[in-house]
Amino acid sequence: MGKTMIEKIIRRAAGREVKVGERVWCRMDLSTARDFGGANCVLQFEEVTDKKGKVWDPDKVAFTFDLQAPSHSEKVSTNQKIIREFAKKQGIKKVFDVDWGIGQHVLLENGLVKPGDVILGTDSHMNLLGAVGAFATGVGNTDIVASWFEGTNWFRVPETMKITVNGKFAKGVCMRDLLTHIVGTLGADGMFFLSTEFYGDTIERSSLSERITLCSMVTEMSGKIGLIMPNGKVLDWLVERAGDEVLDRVKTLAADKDAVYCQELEFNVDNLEPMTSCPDAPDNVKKVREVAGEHVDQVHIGSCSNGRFEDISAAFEVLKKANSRVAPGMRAIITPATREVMLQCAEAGYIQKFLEAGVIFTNPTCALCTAEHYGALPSGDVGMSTTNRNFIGKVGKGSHTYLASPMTAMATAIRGKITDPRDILG
Amino acid sequence: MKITGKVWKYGDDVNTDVIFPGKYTYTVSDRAEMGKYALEDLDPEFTRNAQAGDIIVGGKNWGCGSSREQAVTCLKVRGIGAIIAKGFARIYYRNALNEGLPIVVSPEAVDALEKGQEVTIDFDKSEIVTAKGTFKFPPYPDFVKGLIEDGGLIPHVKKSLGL
Amino acid sequence: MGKTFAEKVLGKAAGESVSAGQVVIVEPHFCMSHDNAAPIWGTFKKIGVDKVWKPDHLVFILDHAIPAPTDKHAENHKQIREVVKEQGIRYFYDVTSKGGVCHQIMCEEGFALPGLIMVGSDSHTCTYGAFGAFSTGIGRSEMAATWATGQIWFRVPESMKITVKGKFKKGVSAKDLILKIAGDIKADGADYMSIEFHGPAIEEMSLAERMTLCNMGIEIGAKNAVCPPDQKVLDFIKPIAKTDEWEAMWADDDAVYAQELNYDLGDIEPCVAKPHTVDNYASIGEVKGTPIHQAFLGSCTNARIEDLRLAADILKGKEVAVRTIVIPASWSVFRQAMKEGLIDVFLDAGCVITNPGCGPCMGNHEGILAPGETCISTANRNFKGRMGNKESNIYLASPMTVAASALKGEISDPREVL
Amino acid sequence: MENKVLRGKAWVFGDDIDTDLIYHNKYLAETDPKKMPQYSFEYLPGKENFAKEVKEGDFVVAGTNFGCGSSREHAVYCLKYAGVPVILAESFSRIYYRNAINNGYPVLFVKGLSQAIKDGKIKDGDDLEVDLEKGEIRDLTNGNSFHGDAVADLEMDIMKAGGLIEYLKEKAVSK
Repeated sequence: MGKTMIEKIIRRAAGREVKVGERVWCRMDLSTARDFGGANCVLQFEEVTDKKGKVWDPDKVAFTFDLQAPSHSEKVSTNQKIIREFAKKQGIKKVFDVDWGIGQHVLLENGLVKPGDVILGTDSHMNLLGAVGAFATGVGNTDIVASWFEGTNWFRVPETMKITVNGKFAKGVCMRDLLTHIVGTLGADGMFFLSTEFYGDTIERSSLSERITLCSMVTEMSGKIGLIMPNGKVLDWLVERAGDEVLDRVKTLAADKDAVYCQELEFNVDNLEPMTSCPDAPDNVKKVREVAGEHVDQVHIGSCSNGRFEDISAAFEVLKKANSRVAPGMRAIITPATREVMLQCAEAGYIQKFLEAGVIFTNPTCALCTAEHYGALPSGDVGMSTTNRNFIGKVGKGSHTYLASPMTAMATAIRGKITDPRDILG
Repeated sequence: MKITGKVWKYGDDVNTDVIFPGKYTYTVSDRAEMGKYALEDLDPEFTRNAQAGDIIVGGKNWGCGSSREQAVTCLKVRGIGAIIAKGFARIYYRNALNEGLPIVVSPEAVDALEKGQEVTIDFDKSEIVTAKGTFKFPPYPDFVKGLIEDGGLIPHVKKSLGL
Repeated sequence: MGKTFAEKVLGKAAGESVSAGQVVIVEPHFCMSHDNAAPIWGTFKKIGVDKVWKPDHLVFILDHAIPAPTDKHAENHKQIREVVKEQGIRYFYDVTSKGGVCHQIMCEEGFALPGLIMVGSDSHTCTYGAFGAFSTGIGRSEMAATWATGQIWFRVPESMKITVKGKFKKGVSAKDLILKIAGDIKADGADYMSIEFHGPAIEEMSLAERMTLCNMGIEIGAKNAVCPPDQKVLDFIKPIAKTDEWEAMWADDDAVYAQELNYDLGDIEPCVAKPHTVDNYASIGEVKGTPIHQAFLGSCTNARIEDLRLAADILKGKEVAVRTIVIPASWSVFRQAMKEGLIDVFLDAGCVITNPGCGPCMGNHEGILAPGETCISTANRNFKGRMGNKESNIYLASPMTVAASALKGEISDPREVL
Repeated sequence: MENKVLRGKAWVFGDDIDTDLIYHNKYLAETDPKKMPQYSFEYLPGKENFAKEVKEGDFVVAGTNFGCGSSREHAVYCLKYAGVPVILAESFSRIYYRNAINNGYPVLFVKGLSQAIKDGKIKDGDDLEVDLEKGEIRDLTNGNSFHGDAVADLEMDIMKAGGLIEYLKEKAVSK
């Protein structure tokens, strides 16, 4: 009987054949923590090992700082310091301090992620690394600490769902809209504990940032991982960053033709429209048209879901076409995912243009997604953002948030009310 | 008016950041709550144990730094009776009068006082009574007297506007 | 007998000839408030007046924590937006790409003008003296009362005359001069006084340098600090002035001063203010090699394009050894820096460059220190706990010294890398 | 686990209760688990009183997908150290489930609970009796009863050891 991608990944990590439903101990390729959860990991590790413990392999442990970068509270500053000192003591060199950006993206850009890798991190959106065929998952501090002993941890081999997407996005419509549509269709637990593989010509044509968007939102359907086989330009990019081993990995990663799926779904995007997750849940999905005209106080473009250069470029196209500024009274904030993205934006001349139009550009970080950082909302305010969660109160008590694509967000910023980007793009 | 209280004594150039840390300036908006952080970065013992009626004794340039009025409010709501110092920073001086917190300049009294001692300030006679002797301080200018009599700037303004 | 600048400006406003020591009641022109406009509004309402005296005299600029990091900050901002709407406040700088640090905006947007009496609910309001304004910081209650009555009392201050001649040597800038003055006369050296900067070297200085000097007047206790409104100032303000009620005024040659100081820029060397007071002067030689954990280039004191250029010169093509936070003073400074390629220089060097605002200067936002950490900063205060934690240390220095130190991870002499 | 019958009051929640509602991201910088209970459910409308009023022994009762969202282990600690002895839910989200097990913190999977909550068959403040071993849950206030399944397989072994760290230590010793 054939194997799915996740079965093959776990087989490699376990060093033996595995079956769906089985609990399996796996070797970790990378065990990471952020300035959120990271200090908890360090303190717990030091406590249970009486400060004598050594992580199994300092080269396979990494820290990223993106919760508050730079920090604006003493507690986070202290937590960051705890991590820096631990890394020094343990000889962990992969510390991506406050100048780098969002963790998973920084790991990717630095060539630390290969297809087939098993990666842990204190971030529920670690699984966006499935965009390059890696099995990465968010865990709590105890799981991280456990993995630091011998470089292993356990997983239940999940069932796999297969989603095939065909067709071409119309102007003003993008991967984020598909994703929002899928979340609306399947619901908040629509991928409960599952691995999901994405196929079809829409996926094969898609860019890395589109794949990241798609895989990042698997978490919002309670999925374990969303996986896409690297191909074409994405594969070239990965090889450039992570080396030739990527090519060997890809050869052994593809699901078998007769792999068994627990569920198979098909989507066609030809007629898809801009979609939005309405307050206060990601699966409360409507067409942008249905809520067009609703007042919005603040627009935010960024986050691990939609903070890459292509996302910001898409927003820029809307601004350019509108040939306008953000609406009076509107706050519009763009937060690039990483320093590399920020430099790309600078080079392309986008930052200047956005600033001229009244948009604020912040340094790369998780921004309002973690609250306690840029863009908290006061009670009664309505926000629109390209982030991945709009749970009630997440970015401020008594506030509400719509989630949408960078194009819809920019169109809304320009008009001051929810706007279908096609109204501007024509 | 005459007040008597126990002394908390500090040195020169005590700034507003140690009287009321900047990190609380926008997260704490309730006046009563401000008292909880008074002198937090200068003297945690004060923060914990200061009692209503206590008197603060400082060196020169008390309250230098920021214009934050919370550095006065936090002491006022703790019931601090007065501050005696060798000198006050300008904005602090104004803020204290505006809040109706009595402040007195007397380098001699400051030198004569130690932590924990009792001190009496007689505003009518403009003198400070300590174990080491009695010291005169310059009376407030008339304008300032008016402010204090009205209980601070806001009541003073209300009165002058006939509200 | 001649009059000082303060006597002239306050006298004009009071409609009589005044001298130091007298109390006057005057109507101020622009009244600046930042994020604290909301609590001031709370106090204002208690007075029982419905309308502020002149909405066009109020200027609100959000800068202390923007975009809002917490819902408390967000609520605060929201209240201000509501006041702006209700009272018809015309000059409001929200969280948009027009804003920045309040004092920078006041100067670059044409509010800071010669001869105007200006107050701000922030101690560094004295910065506007660089443009010949009489400007000073006041507390929240006082600002509320001013909104209600349009009047404020001042004791006409004694004045201190600081005459400056000579030229800076390489690696030395206005920040070093003002730190030296603070070290000499101490934190209360100019208590209640009006500081006047005179002399050929002041005329030579850029407006940015004059702003650095006046900005730190408060750190030596001054009520205000002021430079002469010379042609440089007039050329700058004429196209942008927000009112035509200004008048270039300056002290008479025979004015009477409480104190006079003289400095030769050639004698100034790179220096720092050691923890935990601004007057804790040390020449760079005394502290060279002190390890640091963070470098901060920002604040209303030293984050203008001129400051960024000086730092970028040192950082170009190199990499910083510690986390280095760069916060331009305003979005227009940011944009200019971008045009000149400085943003790329900072990013390539490994700096974090954040959106303009006050940042970590007063422990509110981007770049708080952990216990035991040391920061070298271009800001204006190194008080214990100022940047977040009371077990941390802050050294104040010039942009060049901060940049040089960032490269080495320890306090360094900029002359050695220039 | 010792076989004991627990009694306490029910705090009842709906479906998809996410980690921001259980423990808001505002308090993520906290590193001491014992300080976390004070923030439990602060951002969940109608349950703001939980942190103040929860008594040791009270139960958290929820529908499907409890703990969806972030990976923060704080969301487990804040209930564990508040003295909630077990969480009863129709289902748990993946990371929350792991975090609970890793801390040796009992959870019961209760079929039909989501609908029962919607139908008012179990309400806030009801007196509950829970037999952890047998998975029997009785609502003493209205007489309704439910059945909950404990974890199985490796998860049970980890739970029995008292958590993942303890489990790994035992494993290391037995090696």
